[in-house]
Amino acid sequence: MVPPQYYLLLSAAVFCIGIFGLLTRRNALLFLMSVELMLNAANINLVAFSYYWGNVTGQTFTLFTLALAAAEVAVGLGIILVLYRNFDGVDVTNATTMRW
Amino acid sequence: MSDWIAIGAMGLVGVGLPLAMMAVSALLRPSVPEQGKSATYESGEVPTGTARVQFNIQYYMVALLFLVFDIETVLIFPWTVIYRSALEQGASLATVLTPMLVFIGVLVVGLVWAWRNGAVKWVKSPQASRRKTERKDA
Amino acid sequence: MAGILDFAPAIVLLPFLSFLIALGAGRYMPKGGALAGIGATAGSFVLSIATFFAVSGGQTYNQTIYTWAEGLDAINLTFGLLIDPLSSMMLVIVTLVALLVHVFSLGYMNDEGETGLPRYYAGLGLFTASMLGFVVADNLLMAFMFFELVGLCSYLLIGFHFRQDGPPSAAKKAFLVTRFGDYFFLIGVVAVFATFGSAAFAGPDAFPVLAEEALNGEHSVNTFLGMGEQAWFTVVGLLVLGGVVGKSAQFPLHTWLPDAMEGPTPVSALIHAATMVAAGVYLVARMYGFYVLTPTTLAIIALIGGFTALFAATMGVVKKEIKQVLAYSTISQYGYMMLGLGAGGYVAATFHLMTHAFFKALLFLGAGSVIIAMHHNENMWDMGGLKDKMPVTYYAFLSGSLALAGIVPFAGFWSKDEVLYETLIHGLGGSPILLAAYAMGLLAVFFTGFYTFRMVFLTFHGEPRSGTARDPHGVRWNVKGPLAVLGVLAATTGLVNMVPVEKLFGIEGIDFLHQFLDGSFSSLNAHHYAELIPYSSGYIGGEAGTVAIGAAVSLGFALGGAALAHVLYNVPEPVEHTDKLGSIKTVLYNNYYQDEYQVWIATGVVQPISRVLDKFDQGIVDGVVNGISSVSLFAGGRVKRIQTGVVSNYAALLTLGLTALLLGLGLLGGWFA
Amino acid sequence: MTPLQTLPEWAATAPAIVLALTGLALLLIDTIDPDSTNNGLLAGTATLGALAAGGIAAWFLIGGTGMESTGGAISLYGDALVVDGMSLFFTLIFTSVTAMVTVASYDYLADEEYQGEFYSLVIFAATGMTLMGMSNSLATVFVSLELASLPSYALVAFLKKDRGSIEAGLKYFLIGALSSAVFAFGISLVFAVTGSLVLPEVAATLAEGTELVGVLGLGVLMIAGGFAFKTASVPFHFWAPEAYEGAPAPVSAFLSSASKAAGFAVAFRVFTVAFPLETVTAIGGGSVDWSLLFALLAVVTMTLGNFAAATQENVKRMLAYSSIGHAGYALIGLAAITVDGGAANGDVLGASMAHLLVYGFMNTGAFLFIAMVEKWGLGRTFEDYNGIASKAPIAATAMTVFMFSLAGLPPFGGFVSKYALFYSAIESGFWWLAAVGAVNSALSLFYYSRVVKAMWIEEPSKPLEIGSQPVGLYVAVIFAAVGTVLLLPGFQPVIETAQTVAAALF
Repeated sequence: MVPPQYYLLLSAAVFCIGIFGLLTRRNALLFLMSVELMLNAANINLVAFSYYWGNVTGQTFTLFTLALAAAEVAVGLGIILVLYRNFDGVDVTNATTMRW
Repeated sequence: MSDWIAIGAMGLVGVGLPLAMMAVSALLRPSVPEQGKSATYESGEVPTGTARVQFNIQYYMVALLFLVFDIETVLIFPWTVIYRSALEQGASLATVLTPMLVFIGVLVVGLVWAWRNGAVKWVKSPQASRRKTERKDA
Repeated sequence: MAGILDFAPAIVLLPFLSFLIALGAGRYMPKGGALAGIGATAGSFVLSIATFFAVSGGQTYNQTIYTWAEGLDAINLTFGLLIDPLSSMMLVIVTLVALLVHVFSLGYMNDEGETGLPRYYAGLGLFTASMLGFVVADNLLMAFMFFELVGLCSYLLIGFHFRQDGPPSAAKKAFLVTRFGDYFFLIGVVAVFATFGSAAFAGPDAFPVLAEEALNGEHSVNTFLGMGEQAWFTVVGLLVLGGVVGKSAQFPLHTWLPDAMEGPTPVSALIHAATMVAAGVYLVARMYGFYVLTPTTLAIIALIGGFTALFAATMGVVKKEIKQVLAYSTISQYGYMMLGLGAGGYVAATFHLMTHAFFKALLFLGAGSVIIAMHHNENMWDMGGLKDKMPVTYYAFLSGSLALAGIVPFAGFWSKDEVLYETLIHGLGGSPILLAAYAMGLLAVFFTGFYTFRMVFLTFHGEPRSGTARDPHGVRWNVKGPLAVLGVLAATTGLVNMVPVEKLFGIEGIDFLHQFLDGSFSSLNAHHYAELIPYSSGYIGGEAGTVAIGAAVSLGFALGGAALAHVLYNVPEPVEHTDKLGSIKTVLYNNYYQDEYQVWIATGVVQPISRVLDKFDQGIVDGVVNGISSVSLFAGGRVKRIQTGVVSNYAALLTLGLTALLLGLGLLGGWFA
Repeated sequence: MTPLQTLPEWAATAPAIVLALTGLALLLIDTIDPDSTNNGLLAGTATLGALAAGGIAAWFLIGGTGMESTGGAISLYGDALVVDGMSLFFTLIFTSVTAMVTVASYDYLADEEYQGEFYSLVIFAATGMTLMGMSNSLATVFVSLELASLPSYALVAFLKKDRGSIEAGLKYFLIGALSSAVFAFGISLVFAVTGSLVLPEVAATLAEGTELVGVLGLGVLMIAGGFAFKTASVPFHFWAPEAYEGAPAPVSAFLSSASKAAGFAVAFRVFTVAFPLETVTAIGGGSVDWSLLFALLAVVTMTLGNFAAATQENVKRMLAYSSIGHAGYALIGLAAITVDGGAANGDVLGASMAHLLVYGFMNTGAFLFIAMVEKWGLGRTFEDYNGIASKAPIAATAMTVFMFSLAGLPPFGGFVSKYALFYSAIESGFWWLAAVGAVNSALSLFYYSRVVKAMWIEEPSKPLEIGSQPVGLYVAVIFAAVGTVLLLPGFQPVIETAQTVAAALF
């Protein structure tokens, strides 16, 4: 059996990749994808430790996070769409009319 | 080991079924070749030119709807897993069924709303209708 | 149990309601809101009467209505009602006078075609409500707040004719001078809270009771400045007394009162008889249980009272305007009340407060009637001979004058005599200060008799000395009615407390007021105060003898003054005799240069100090404040730069912040072990 | 109150159910006739639903549902939800804010499309907030938090043709997505350590100790981050100024009052129930001192919010920063909890809850006043507010009440609630927190009074033209003002209720 620490390391790595992605990409879609990576890092943990602890709580919760991630993407895509229309592109650093 | 046999069988069926269907249709269909038919199907879009065209916005809407409803079905999964055993352990049918009915009911309300608001109504884009008239004229 | 006392809050709220009505809807109503005011005060009056009888029947009421600031440890700031004999008596006086003043105003203001009536009646309503709130206050802080409201209303009403020159400056003066006293009062309130943790007048943690226990060593309280309890209580008492001296126009803060005559005459009546000026004396009576513990304070009160009584009376002698005479008489009469309180005559002072309320209201309303008749000319030298033209006013005014001068059997005689009698016996008991105060009070009786009858003779007797006096303006029922009511009261209220008669003839049980004030809360009744009085009594020829001598002497002085006035002024063509006074005349005309020296103090002493303080304020305090504000704004300008508007930067900063927190808390919490 | 006890247990969630049904009903109304919008019907339905839910919550609260007197908290669905005094108290906050916002939106949205969607989104978000208050499991916490967030993203970006609204929506969404990912990861870490998501079970497992203090600590920190996003606290506050400034003003009101309160509701419960301070500060050789964390965040948040607000030129953005500042005040409720605090813990938490209630009224009112000014088309800067009082004295008076109440001046509700908060912080020994709060309050008076000065004292630079008198907005603003004022005399029962229900958590 794979020791649980390894799962933690894996998920942490995935999480960090996600953070790296959203810090370096200016494209809104890539931003969203990075967030998905981070959420999936959480899912890895949940599923792995669900197995470790011998209950299905984590697995069930994973389904919820998946569903919510999808819903989030749905809303996000809608916002990105209007962003594209109003700011002629999906570069998140374009929208800076409000600051300070 | 028997698990692996099951998985292998499923893989075989998965590959075999489409192959079989394609084979059957190739054998049965009449062959009348023409230019339009040989073109690559691209969801009604013009398949030629650069890939960076602006797609019709309505694909987006359908995709969003699909995404949401597709994922919601995932939530039905845990329910199906426990459905039988719950009944066997003496839970009444209403107790087991009601939550899912409520869940589906909420989804239906959303779907009906989306439908009525034209989210799934395919409006011809100007480009598409232009093409159609062009074709008619030709 | 819903007794009549549960309706007591309505007594205060009704005039407040009339204030709101007059303010909001007065201009749409006939008579400019007067009817609402009359209705409200009449309602309050009826309730007060009911309350009075309920209290006579032994009921009392002491309840917290609303706690507006929950205390940290034990101090709660509350509004509450305390109905005991003293406050119920005062309620009746205030509501009655307020009602009559409202009615009289119909004649004085409405019939004379004044403008701004809604403002006037709103002011009267709020004034009445504030005073009633003050009267029923169950703690010192609430009393202070209503005390201030009373001051504010007097400012508004004295300055009613704000387009003329005099009234606004008189209003300002009244406000500032009384405020000056109130500063001390405010410090006193804080001191009471700091000392006792409570400012209730009655109930389990009443501060007079706590003070008494502290002096008996049963209880410890906080004292400050390293003083003993006795000394500290004296300081606290004197601080509160500051407010009293200001409001009740006692020397040296009396200067605002004569100027306040610039206000409409009914307002003067209200201020002098029942509300503002009475508030000061009432406050002393209210917390008498505290004052009575400190002999020094009592002596100071007595001395201030006696001196003010004499001092103001002498100034009243030379005035030309009828309202000015009355103004100085008010100061003088309140001096008597203070004298009574200082001399341990709690009942006597309260008695005088009551009788004075009636006869002074009467005199002012009478003066108002005369002023209407004279087309708003107030100079007595232009009057004369009005006796036959306006008999109702004359007889009512005469009744009031007899009471003021203290001629038996009018109200003033009984009460003033009792004040002097209490002073005398306690003075004879071994207190030279009280004897001095008694002498001054006695001398003032003579002057009172003189200036009162000088006023009466100049106004009503002799030949008319001007065209308007020959053909005065008539007055209507709404002027005569209140005069008649008050005239009867001025003649008869003295009968409720005929102590001399009791003492001389041994008729028990006719000192009704004594009995009345002896009811209710054991810590608030006259009996309790009498036990605590730090004086002993001495007599000349036994108790009855002293009573007889005292009464005879004071009556004699009063009659003497009256007789002198008769000789000098009750002639067909009176002339000014003031020249005979020589240089004293100038001093008196200038009111002993009181205003001048106060102005000098203000400009010569206070202003330089203020200037230094202002420098300090502008330079150092403001400098620090401005410095802080510009540093804040600068910092704010920097801080907001974090918000770059670029969402990627936000994500980066967010991650950085989270990492920093992780490192910080992790190192502290040993997460990385 | 016997009738309450005769209801089935699931009826305790009635406020949430009513809100959810209202949302569905709004969708159905829109479904029946998608082409025409009957603004009055939609706004009326939404308001009625919110009021009904609030009424039920109030009825339960008075009846003692889920409190000591009737047998303690009602937990439902395998402990996933719990109905107790605190959840009902917060429901009351959410529903009253929602009602005010929907009434005001009647006018604000009069010329907009997609009104049915707007109201149903608002109501669904309110449902999510109500569920947040009831959540007793990290799973339900996450789901309900997202249920509240997702509609909010859409609402902020509601004005599809307005660049400000879109930009606001984008930033809110991106930071929100990031935060919810962080939050989910935090939950997964806590699950890794304890093997449970139900809050009391988490606490029970932690009480037995664990080796993985670091993992737990990181998890707790990340969960705190998720709440910090919802409450607009540092360092997850970056979305707030832009989102509040760009969003339609009623939505700003909704987010800055109700959404913030919801974040606090769930944070209060999660941290006190799942991670009791006495357990997590002494666990397997390490300590997860979240009280210190929140103290730090409270100080930084209130300081940053107030300092940045002081230099704003745009009234709406100033209010946005002030909203961050108020999040800092409310954080004191968590920061001042101590291991051996006893009753003081309940007091300070309750004071924070009471402050959130008062804040719900005054802040909603302030944003709705801005909605009214936007409706009049007067502009957004302080100069644009010059002389408004001469044209609209009633509204300006209400705004004055809000400003002074937000600044914490007597005699308004904001004064007592702030006072109670600082006082209970001192009682818990955190006098320095109270001192920082007091200094910040003093600074806040500067920028709040600027609004008042502009409205009443300054002369307008150009002639003011005020077109319509929007009835709905007026009703909402005046209601909020009356609420703000009445909460001063009515504060006693509020604070008592809040402190009682808060004490039940410990």
